[in-house]
Amino acid sequence: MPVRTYLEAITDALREEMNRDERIFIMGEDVCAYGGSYAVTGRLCDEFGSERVRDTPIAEGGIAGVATGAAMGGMRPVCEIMTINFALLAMDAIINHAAKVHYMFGGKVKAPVIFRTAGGAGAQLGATHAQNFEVYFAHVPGLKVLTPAFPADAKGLMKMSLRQDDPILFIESTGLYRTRGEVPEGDFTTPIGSARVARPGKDITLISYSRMVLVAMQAAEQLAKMGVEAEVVDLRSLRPWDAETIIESIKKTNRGVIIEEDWQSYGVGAEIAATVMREAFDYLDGPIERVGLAEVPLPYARDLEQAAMPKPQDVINKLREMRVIR
Amino acid sequence: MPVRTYLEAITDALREEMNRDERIFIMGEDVCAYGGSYAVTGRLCDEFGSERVRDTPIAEGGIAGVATGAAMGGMRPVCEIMTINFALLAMDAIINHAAKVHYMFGGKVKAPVIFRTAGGAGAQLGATHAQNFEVYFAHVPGLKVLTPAFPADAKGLMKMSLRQDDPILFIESTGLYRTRGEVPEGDFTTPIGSARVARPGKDITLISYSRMVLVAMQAAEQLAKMGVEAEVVDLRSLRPWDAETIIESIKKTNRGVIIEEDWQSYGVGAEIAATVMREAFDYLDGPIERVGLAEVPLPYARDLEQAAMPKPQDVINKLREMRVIR
Amino acid sequence: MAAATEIHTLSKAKLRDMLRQMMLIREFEDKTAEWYARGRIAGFVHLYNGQEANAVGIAAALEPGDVLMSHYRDHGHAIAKGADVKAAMAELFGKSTGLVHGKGGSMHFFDYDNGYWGGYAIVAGQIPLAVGVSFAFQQRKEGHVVAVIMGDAATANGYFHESLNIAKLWNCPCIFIVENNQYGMGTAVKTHSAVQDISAKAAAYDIPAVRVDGMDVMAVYEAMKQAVEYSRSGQGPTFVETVTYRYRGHSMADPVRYREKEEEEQWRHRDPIALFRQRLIEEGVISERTARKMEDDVRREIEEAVRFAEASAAPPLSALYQDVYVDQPEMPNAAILTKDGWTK
Amino acid sequence: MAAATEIHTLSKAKLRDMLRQMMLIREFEDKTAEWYARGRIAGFVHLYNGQEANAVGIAAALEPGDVLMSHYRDHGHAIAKGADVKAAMAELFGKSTGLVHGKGGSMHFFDYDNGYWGGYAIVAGQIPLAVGVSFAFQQRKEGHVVAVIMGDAATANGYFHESLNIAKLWNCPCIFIVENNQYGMGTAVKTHSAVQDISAKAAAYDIPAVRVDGMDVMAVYEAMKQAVEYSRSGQGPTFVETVTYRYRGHSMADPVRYREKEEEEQWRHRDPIALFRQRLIEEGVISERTARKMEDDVRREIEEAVRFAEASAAPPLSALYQDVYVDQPEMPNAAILTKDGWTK
Ligand SMILES: Cc1ncc(C[n+]2csc(CCOP(=O)(O)OP(=O)(O)O)c2C)c(N)n1
Ligand SMILES: Cc1ncc(C[n+]2csc(CCOP(=O)(O)OP(=O)(O)O)c2C)c(N)n1
Ligand SMILES: [Mg+2]
Ligand SMILES: [Mg+2]
Repeated sequence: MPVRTYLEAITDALREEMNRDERIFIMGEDVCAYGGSYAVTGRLCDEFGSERVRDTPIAEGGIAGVATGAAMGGMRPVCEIMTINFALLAMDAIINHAAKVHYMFGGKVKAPVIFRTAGGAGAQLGATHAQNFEVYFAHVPGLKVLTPAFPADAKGLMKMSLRQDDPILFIESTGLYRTRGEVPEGDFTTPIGSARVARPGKDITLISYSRMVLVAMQAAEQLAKMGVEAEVVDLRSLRPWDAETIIESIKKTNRGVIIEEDWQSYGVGAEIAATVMREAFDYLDGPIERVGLAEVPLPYARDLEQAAMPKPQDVINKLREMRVIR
Repeated sequence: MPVRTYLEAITDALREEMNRDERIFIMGEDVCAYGGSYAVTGRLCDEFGSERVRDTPIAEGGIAGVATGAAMGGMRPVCEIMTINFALLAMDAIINHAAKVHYMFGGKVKAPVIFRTAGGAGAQLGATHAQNFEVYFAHVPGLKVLTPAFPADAKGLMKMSLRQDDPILFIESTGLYRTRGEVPEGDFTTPIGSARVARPGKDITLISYSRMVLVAMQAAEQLAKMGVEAEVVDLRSLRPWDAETIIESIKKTNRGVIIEEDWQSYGVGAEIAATVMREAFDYLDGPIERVGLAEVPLPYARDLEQAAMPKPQDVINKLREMRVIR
Repeated sequence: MAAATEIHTLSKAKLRDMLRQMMLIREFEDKTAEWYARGRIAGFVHLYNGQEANAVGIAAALEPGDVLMSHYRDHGHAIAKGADVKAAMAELFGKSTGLVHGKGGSMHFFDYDNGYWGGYAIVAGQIPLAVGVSFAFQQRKEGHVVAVIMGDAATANGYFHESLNIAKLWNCPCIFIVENNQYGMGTAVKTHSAVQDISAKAAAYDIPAVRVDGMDVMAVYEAMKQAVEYSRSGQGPTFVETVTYRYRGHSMADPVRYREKEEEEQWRHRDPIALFRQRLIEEGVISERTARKMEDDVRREIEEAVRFAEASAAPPLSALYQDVYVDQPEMPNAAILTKDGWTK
Repeated sequence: MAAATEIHTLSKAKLRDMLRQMMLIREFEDKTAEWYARGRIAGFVHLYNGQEANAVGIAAALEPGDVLMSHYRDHGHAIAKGADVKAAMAELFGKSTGLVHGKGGSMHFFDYDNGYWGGYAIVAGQIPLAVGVSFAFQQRKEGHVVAVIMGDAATANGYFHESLNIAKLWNCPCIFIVENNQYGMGTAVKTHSAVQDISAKAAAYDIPAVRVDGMDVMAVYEAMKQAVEYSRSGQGPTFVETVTYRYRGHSMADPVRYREKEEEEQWRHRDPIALFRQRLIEEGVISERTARKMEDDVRREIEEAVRFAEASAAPPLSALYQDVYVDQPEMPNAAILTKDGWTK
């Protein structure tokens, strides 16, 4: 299979779908002339031109609303919100409008709009530029929320998104763009709402999504050297999300740890932990544990930021605390 | 003790503190000339005038930002966001600014701003006007989030809020404004971050906050008639929140149910359940259960809306399912 | 303010129909108030009395295929654009025969086929949506325009600024209409806007703007007609401010403590329906008798609508979980998450 | 655009200091680029080269006690307002001696005592904050004003609209300054704004506005001086647009594929430092020798700042949990929630 970066996989998916469906267009801040702030759309600008890859003013609320309206009017907008930090300015457009129109208007209209955005910490960007707000969207009926960790899933989920009719938050990670992975050739899609066992194991289940899956994988490798076979489950979708795959894993391993790049309190892991503990209560040898970000606005200084972030070593430490390893 | 409505209790707290501290002022949409959309501030407008109870344009983002700036400049703004549905337009101002400035600027400035707002469903207001987003704010380090259920706590927490220096989300409930309760006379405050046992019991712990505490209390009354003594814990604060009081209760009852007016997925109850199950794992006879809102945008039609909302009967049904009662 | 215009640019039938529509809207609102008081209509209800000339003048200037979008004060807008008053009343009663099957209520009328694409309850939220729809029409080369109505107070919101700028940059066929009824809830224009002439705001986006008498249906119509032509011809967005007044409180819950009775009286002297009725009679378009008959017909039509609404069935409980998604997700964990959830 | 002004309204010492500040900022930026390339400075870094006349002209018109706020392109703003270059450089190096103890980095300079109240990295987010601070000053009758700087592209944001409207309604002593450097990232003014004259936007709020040459420090100073006087006198907010250019990419990551080299060259011919240096020499304020000495001094000062930054200690890990709250909540569950949490 060809190897592509996560970034290229998304560009490829967009290109293929834009060629297939002329209603699809891209809009967002600096997607075209600048080349895309993370360079996902620059090549598409060159290929499709500035009408189909449209630069917008810096107006996240307005552009999210315009994109939603364009979807209602029969187009298939892919609206880039440069990073998820700025999505706070588009919450109303997404949650009070995109997520609502289909239901609130009795099914008479639909809004097939994709909001592409990226989260992630670790580049010393400080308190307002390194956040992860996917949990806000995962909370909302009417939205679907996708968080691929690997190039193949990024491509497959993007293509799937452009072939269905609901508003979607497609949440990338700035820390993943340059990572590589095999991507199947030809036309394929990845189903929405299904998790994937990224690494099989039997001793402990590590549950994660987006970039933290790679952290879980690294932890699993280290654990293997200690004789512990960790199973890594990649959620891929947060809404809907696939509890069954996790529960199946827990039935085997009897212990689980969630790894998330976001603050733990009221984060994604809370829902996963609460649901899995409920459903697999009798299979668990101990509670589902969580490894997350320090509960602080992220600082600039490198050592401080690094100390705040979840790392493979934190997973190992957690397993020690759980006495899975000594 | 004198009996006051929830609404009066808040008005009283604001009045007393405004008399105490001239830096305190109120700003928000229709707080003055109109009288306050839920009439909390109208009397204060008459008493203190339109300079200290200031009508603003309909610009939630802007006013939340202006309030934050006024706090940085030495005032003590109480900024009313008419309902929490509109707070989606102020997320950036609150989360990227109010919650950040103290930390991000190395402690050199503070932003003691109170955002008063109200959540709540049940009045047939439809999908965009009956939501509960407190979980969004509870997720954020740097914010404190208060959700009183009773007049006394509403007053005590508001007074406390105006005597500390951090940004606060003070989240009221439209369904509570007309409820009555005893309020201590004289000057008193309620501590931030402490739950309260609203009704003692020994057989099951019902955990809730804001209006759902009343639903829990009603369920507890019905349960008492069935011979089940439910202990009701009122969280009062969501950030920080008081796990200990709940855990103490669980140690006694060995089972717990969370009742929330919000969508269950990725909601407040998920964090409570995940943490309590972790900390009280060995004391639990079964998982912490949750009763929440149907996972749909709320519909207008009365029967549909009522069907979507958590009611005492849903708590009873949940306990049946749990075999706490038959 | 542009001067009132000749009526003879329009056919008698059309003029008569415009008057009838204004009467129909007024009657609809009065009956809505009545049934709200009786507890059969609930939620937030914002009546349109006094502003009828706007909806009717605006809709009259639009063609089939054109779309109108607006806010929560939407009864008049939907009816003027052709929505069936029976379905509209049934929506208020929360019935399955309602415009949106009882899901939306007063603030969320919607009629796809007649081109009324929604009442939105978040102030100013409809503005970027409308720009988006108009952009879609432009891209799809359909020749349709979008008219979007907002209140005076909505123009202070960031959405207004962001949307008008984008509409101009992208040359969208979008007509922005401000029904300036002097207040946003209890907040007077002077308290919410740094400029008192709302149409002056359009200059910041280089959008041609006009301010007209919103109590004169012909003035609204003429302004709209020009705006629609301009926008349809590919020259970009336009802006129309109508100066008008709402007779009733902001919503049914409004104690109206912020304005004087005299002010209300003054405006009622320029009642848009009475003015237009008189004018049509004076100019010989209709007789006094026809006018009375129209009033009777309208009354009957709304009575009928109420009967229809009352007689209709409430939506089945199963509707609660319908239309959350177009493509209902396959939920591997459906059984788990959703004891009371999505898949019910 | 207002014409360039006489320099003799200012003392020689002040003129000399203004030139020195511009040189200092330029040198600071060049060294920042160097140390960024060496990997000792990280995060998003937005340099100010080419725009120095703005910060210096603006700050020169402010009095002690007045506050300046701006965005992420903030090095020049903070330095002009008096921030210590040692502490500024230490901030970039992420050291505990930094302006904000290494918590903020390049985008978040802050100097309370000198009245530089922050670089904010959310485009336009600083605008309502500044209005709020100016409102507080008005209420507290302190006689201070707030100047807030934004980019051209920030004026398309809803915050801009909402904030200017409120500032005018509340008569706030706030000076809105747009450094129009022709682009927001790679988006040219013509792509992000429906009007090409940004100062025209102020009319929508009835705020007096002026557009000046942002490469001429005296022009900026004079415009600011008038604006500050007006706002301080209680007449309300003012608006100043400066027409300028950034020589470098938007940030260190910018490939600059959106503009031509010739355009850059043209602007560099009107370099604000070279122009002012020459003018001061021509008008006899300084000699060529003094100018060279100033350049040398500035170089040494920044070298010193780098040495200071390098030698300073990184913040202790305990700083991670400091200053999340002013009043650290008493957490009954502290032990639970915060294995790696708040109370550490
Ligand atoms: C974002 C938002 N903020 C506040 C409200 C509450 N609200 C509903 S209507 C209204 C006044 C709007 O006034 P205007 O735009 O003039 O329209 P009118 O009601 O006068 O037709 C307000 C404040 C809301 N619905 N949405
Ligand atoms: C709300 C928000 N959206 C997007 C960004 C990313 N971004 C940072 S600076 C910038 C361009 C701003 O341009 P302008 O306002 O002209 O200021 P300049 O950088 O030219 O000084 C963008 C899009 C951001 N920081 N915040
Ligand atoms: Mg109005
Ligand atoms: Mg710029």
